[in-house]
Amino acid sequence: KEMTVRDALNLALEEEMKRDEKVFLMGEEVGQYQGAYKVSKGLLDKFGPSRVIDTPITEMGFAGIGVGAGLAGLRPIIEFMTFNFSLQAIDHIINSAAKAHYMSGGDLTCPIVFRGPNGAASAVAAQHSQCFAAWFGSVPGLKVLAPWNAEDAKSMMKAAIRDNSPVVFLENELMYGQTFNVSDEVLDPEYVAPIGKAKIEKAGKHVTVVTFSKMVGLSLQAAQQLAGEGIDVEVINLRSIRPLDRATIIESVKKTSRLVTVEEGWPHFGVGAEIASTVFESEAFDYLDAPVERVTGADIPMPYAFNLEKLAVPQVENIVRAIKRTVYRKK
Amino acid sequence: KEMTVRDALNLALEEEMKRDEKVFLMGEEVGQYQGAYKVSKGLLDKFGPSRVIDTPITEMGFAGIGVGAGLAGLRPIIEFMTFNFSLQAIDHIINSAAKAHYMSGGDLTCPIVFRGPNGAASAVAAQHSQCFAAWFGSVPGLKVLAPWNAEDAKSMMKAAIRDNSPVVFLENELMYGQTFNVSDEVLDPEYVAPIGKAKIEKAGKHVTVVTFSKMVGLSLQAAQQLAGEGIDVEVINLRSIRPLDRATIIESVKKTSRLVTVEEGWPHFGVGAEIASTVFESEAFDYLDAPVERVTGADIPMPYAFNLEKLAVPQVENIVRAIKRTVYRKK
Amino acid sequence: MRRCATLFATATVPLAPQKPYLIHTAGRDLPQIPKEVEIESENLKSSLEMMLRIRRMETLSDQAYKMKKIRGFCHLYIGQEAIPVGMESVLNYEDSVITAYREHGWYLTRGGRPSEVFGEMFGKIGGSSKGKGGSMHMYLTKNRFFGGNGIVGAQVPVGAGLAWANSYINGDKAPKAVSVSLYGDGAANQGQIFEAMNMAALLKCPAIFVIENNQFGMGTSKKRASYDTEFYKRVGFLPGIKVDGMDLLAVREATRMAKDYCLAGNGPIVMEMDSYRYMGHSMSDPDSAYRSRSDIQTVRNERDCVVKLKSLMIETGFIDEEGFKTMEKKVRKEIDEELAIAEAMADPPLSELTEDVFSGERYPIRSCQGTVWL
Amino acid sequence: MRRCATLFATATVPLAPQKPYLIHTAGRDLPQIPKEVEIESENLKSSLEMMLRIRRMETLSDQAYKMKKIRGFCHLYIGQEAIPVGMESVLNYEDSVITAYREHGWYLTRGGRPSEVFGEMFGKIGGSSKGKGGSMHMYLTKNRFFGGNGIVGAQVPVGAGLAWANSYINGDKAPKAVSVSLYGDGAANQGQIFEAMNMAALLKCPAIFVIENNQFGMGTSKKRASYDTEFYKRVGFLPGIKVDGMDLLAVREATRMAKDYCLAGNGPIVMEMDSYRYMGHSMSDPDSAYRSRSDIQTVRNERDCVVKLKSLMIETGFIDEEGFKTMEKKVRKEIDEELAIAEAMADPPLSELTEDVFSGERYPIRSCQGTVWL
Ligand SMILES: Cc1ncc(C[n+]2csc(CCOP(=O)(O)OP(=O)(O)O)c2C)c(N)n1
Ligand SMILES: Cc1ncc(C[n+]2csc(CCOP(=O)(O)OP(=O)(O)O)c2C)c(N)n1
Ligand SMILES: [Mg+2]
Ligand SMILES: [Mg+2]
Repeated sequence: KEMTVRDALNLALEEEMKRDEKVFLMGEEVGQYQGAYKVSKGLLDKFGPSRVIDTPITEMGFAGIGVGAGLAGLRPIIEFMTFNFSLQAIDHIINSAAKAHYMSGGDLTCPIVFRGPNGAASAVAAQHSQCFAAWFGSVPGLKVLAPWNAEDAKSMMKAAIRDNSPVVFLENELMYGQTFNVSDEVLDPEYVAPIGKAKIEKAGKHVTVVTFSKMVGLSLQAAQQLAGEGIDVEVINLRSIRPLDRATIIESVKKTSRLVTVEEGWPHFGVGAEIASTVFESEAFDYLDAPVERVTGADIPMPYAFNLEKLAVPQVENIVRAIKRTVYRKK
Repeated sequence: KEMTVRDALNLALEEEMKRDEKVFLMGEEVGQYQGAYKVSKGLLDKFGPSRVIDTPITEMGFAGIGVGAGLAGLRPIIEFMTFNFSLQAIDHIINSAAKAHYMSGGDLTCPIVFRGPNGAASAVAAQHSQCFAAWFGSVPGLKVLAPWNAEDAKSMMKAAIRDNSPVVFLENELMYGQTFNVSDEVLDPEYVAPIGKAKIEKAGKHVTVVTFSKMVGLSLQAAQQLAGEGIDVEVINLRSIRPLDRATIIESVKKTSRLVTVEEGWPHFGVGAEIASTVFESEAFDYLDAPVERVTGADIPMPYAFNLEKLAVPQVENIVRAIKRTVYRKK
Repeated sequence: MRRCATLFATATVPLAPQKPYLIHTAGRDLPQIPKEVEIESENLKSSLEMMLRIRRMETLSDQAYKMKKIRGFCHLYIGQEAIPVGMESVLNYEDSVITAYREHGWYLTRGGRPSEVFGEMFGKIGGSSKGKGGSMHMYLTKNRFFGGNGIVGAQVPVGAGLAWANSYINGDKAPKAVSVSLYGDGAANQGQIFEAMNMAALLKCPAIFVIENNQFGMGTSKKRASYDTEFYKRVGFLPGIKVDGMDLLAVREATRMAKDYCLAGNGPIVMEMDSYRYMGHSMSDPDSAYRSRSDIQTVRNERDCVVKLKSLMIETGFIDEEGFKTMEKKVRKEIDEELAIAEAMADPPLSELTEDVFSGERYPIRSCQGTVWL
Repeated sequence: MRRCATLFATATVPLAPQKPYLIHTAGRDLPQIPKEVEIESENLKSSLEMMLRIRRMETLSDQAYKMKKIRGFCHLYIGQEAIPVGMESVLNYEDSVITAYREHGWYLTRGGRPSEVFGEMFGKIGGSSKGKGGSMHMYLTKNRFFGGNGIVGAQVPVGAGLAWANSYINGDKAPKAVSVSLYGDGAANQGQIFEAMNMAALLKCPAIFVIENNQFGMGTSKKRASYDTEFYKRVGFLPGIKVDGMDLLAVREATRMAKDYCLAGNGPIVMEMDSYRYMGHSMSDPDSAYRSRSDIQTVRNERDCVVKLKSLMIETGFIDEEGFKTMEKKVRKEIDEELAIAEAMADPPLSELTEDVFSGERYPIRSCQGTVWL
């Protein structure tokens, strides 16, 4: 069935709210306004104002309230209008939620999902375009998921809601409106994606591309383009930033002997750095036939002007070039 | 001259406050209490309450006030009692300070220093032991410094205060009381460390260790221990996490052909990941004779119990073992 | 009732705004707001013209957005023009101003040009931030305008810091200038605003905290976001005044009072501007989920700041219908020209990509091209 | 003056705390606090015993710290015992409690054992958090005690969330239980507390926000940190009551009032406990930079909660000097035994290093040993 990522998320929310009365959604404009990006459309009508809660613009406050509700046994879903605003609430994500189970010797548990669009949207400039995958990915006690297509969105959102740990769920605004086919298996209300497993979106022999979120699509485009030139690219959709599916990556690199990572976020201390290091530390190191290439966002705050913005986030062309460098350079 | 890191920082603050009336210090307990860790001891008496300002416990508020004062042309130094509490203020560090110059096309400038102890102290558990080097290090527009000894502390603090960009200055509580020799050159009130330059604390032939802050000391101990076994370790003190002195690292690895990174923070998306990736992307890749080893904090929230805590932060022994693995394993 | 002075350039009129002032003294002696005020023809004319200028500029921005010349967010100020224009009649460029993303009007009153506003939104090098900031990020620090912030509420502590810089520089003496921090009724619930106010009070900063209460934060009415909607007195320990924010004179005189209060070294004060936003929150806001067309029309008919000032000026003989039409035409022409200037501006050169990361320095910067550095 | 009842197990006494109640109604009908209250011998005895227990435990913690058996931070509660004990006379384990790092006393009143407190601070597996949390991190969720937070102020929104869970579960009906969130006079300036209160008011959560005003946040007196120190009414839109926090009965009856108010579905209420901290902020606090020994001694002499309750009980004949001595001895013995239990506890096994990262699941975990995974 054809479905937008937005509708897939909406359906996942609806199914899980139906399934478990403890699940509720809280955030700015999620109810009466139907969501700033309409992800929660219709849910207020279906579940009423005590389960779809419009908040004031007080991220720190409502993130903390969510954590409290989670500790009390509910299953809150906290929407950040965008993850940029999670910066005001990040202490609760890290210090109140992620560390709680450990520092209480297992007594506190906080099943909570923090979700919303992450990373660069279009033309929203420096303060509204940050990718938080690596930041949250570094924190023990958190699970960090980043869906790409509609199947990911639906099945991973459901997994996140059912999980007993705090989950950061990084959506992408530019993907909301994109349509994908969703299989019957994933449409089944009981289908839930496994957390911590990457997905090989396209198998290939010559080079492994590891990526996540919107960049999966661009990487597939690059792969398609290169197929014409006889380069067979394997594209791995990470899905889970934490836990990271090291095994799938390592196996793939052992097969292809080449690695390109692709992400939208800033380069330093990013997702690509960790993937590359993981491979270097593994037995795949000995299989590598070329230096790893990291394709990342440019190391600048996001500019507004169209021509500059295009240079600040990876384009298909950037991925193609990096792959070519990797493939043609023999070690 | 012998001097503790604490006194070196104190002296740097005093000298710069004398030199420039626009410099002021603001934070919790910095004045009347003489600083939670006594770094600002005596400054209230010397400069009075409008330049050494005790704040309420409102990190977000006073970080924002600091940014405003900086934009207005003053040179604020904002102390976080520890950097853990910067999580409440991090939006101002990133969105109000770091991105300001860029998003205003160069119109806004904010010379401000955010400083305080970072990372693990002793027995303060999960919420008080986080290392923020990689997080801040990922943000364009910030400079991120991490001194190790008294010379670093004095000369880098002065550099930070004189810099025209927002600087995050990561101290280490466990280093405050340690005594080091400080050269006459560095004692000179006009001496200022260059920002963005790493320092080779010990030259060596067999393996490069790249590290920063407290771990420099442990790495030097490891180096000394290994010297007895004929392994000649080069220890690089990064000093600056951003900008990162890639050239010094790459040169060193080309010389030694082996790399171990050492940091206290969590492993994933950490400083070591970036160092390793940098080397892999460089011409030093072809010189590497063994896989890179990353020594990091364990991937858990910090436990309190002494026996567990010791396993959660790198010990000299961990560094020694990693170096040995690197040296003995031929590619 | 009004003592008219048709033939003279000044007049004295009662200060009796449609929405009367409400005052919370917090136990302080506040300067009095006069019952009548002197007005001056040229001065009101230029205020009226500035309000028209802002409105026209925002109207053209709306059109340009629909023509896809402007991208991303774009928050228009139509309806609220009396706030910047009224306040600026009392402020000068020694005083600092900081606001949120709804800042185009302030950029003009602080001395910027409409072409720079358009240019910025078009992403052109001649824009106020060289096209790198867009609609939410306009600044003019030479006239102490600090923007321009996309993070709701964050500008308020920063504004308190601007105020602190004023008292810092003047030491114990009374400060020479104030700092104005504007924020919305939605923003008013951000805890950091409370933090900033407490600190500003302790430090006795000359800070004027201005709530632009336009009744909605995006789609959320003030009642749904704030348990206590009496913003001017909600932070009980600070004096506050509620002002008819659609009445230029009311805004002007309240600002005079607030500025006097601050300059006397009394510390911060709160102003709540009772106002209304005519347009959607941003360009993508359907605007129908939370209010009706007729709600907006009622305010336009009964409270509009341009209509109100125009009527006053006609009553006092400062202007007549024809004079107003001429003024409107002049403003239209001016803004059309400014728009044309902006449209002719060049894109930022690609070298701008890596400029302005640090001030006055360059380090190698990694690009999206794999391992390539710039 | 007191109607004594030496021979009976109950008595009725005037409720006239040394520091009279101050009430901010915020325009609400608050339940009355009675002018006299019935007290009951066994009940007060167990309250007195609990206060002694907390004090003794904290005193031994002080000693243990100095003997380096406890590491890191350690915030003692001596002086403030009437707050948990008085409140718990009214609360039950359906009600939630959350506080900051000064939580040892609450761990006991919520049903935990002193040996678990000691054990935690000694870093032992038998500690309340298996030794993994230390002094600041004790929890007992089975009795709805949520700790135990090292981040000043952060527990307050979390506490509001606990309150929300109470109303969520009971739907529109009156909630069955309250949530108590405690924080200090220093914490009171954190903006997120204001945010939580606004939201709790909008959501009508049964939240009791309790400021433990012990006059200092670390070395900063309340006047230096808060422009407005009348905490009970500072958030004007919430009703509040200022309570003599060193008077068990005063705390108890005020808590009863607050709980009744919340359970009637009225939403949140604020309590300010006027109290005093006898010890340094934490163990490393020299404590002389901001107050004198005699300041402390004066409070000890004039306001001490143990002395006060003991006097009342002697006056009413509930106890005599000898009975008090016996009680003290019993408590000493009990705590000594608990300490011994804790000292005999084992270190956590090394396998605990990687337990409890996720709940009920394990993933490979990277250790400090280079590339090694656990
Ligand atoms: C911290 C933060 N949260 C949420 C947003 C998204 N957002 C942008 S404007 C806005 C509404 C603000 O309303 P108000 O303060 O009343 O100002 P107005 O737009 O009415 O001028 C929201 C929710 C944001 N930019 N920053
Ligand atoms: C966000 C944050 N900032 C600073 C600190 C350091 N700190 C710990 S306790 C404390 C004082 C708190 O005082 P108060 O709220 O009055 O509680 P009390 O200690 O008196 O019980 C400070 C500043 C912290 N733990 N968290
Ligand atoms: Mg508004
Ligand atoms: Mg206190």
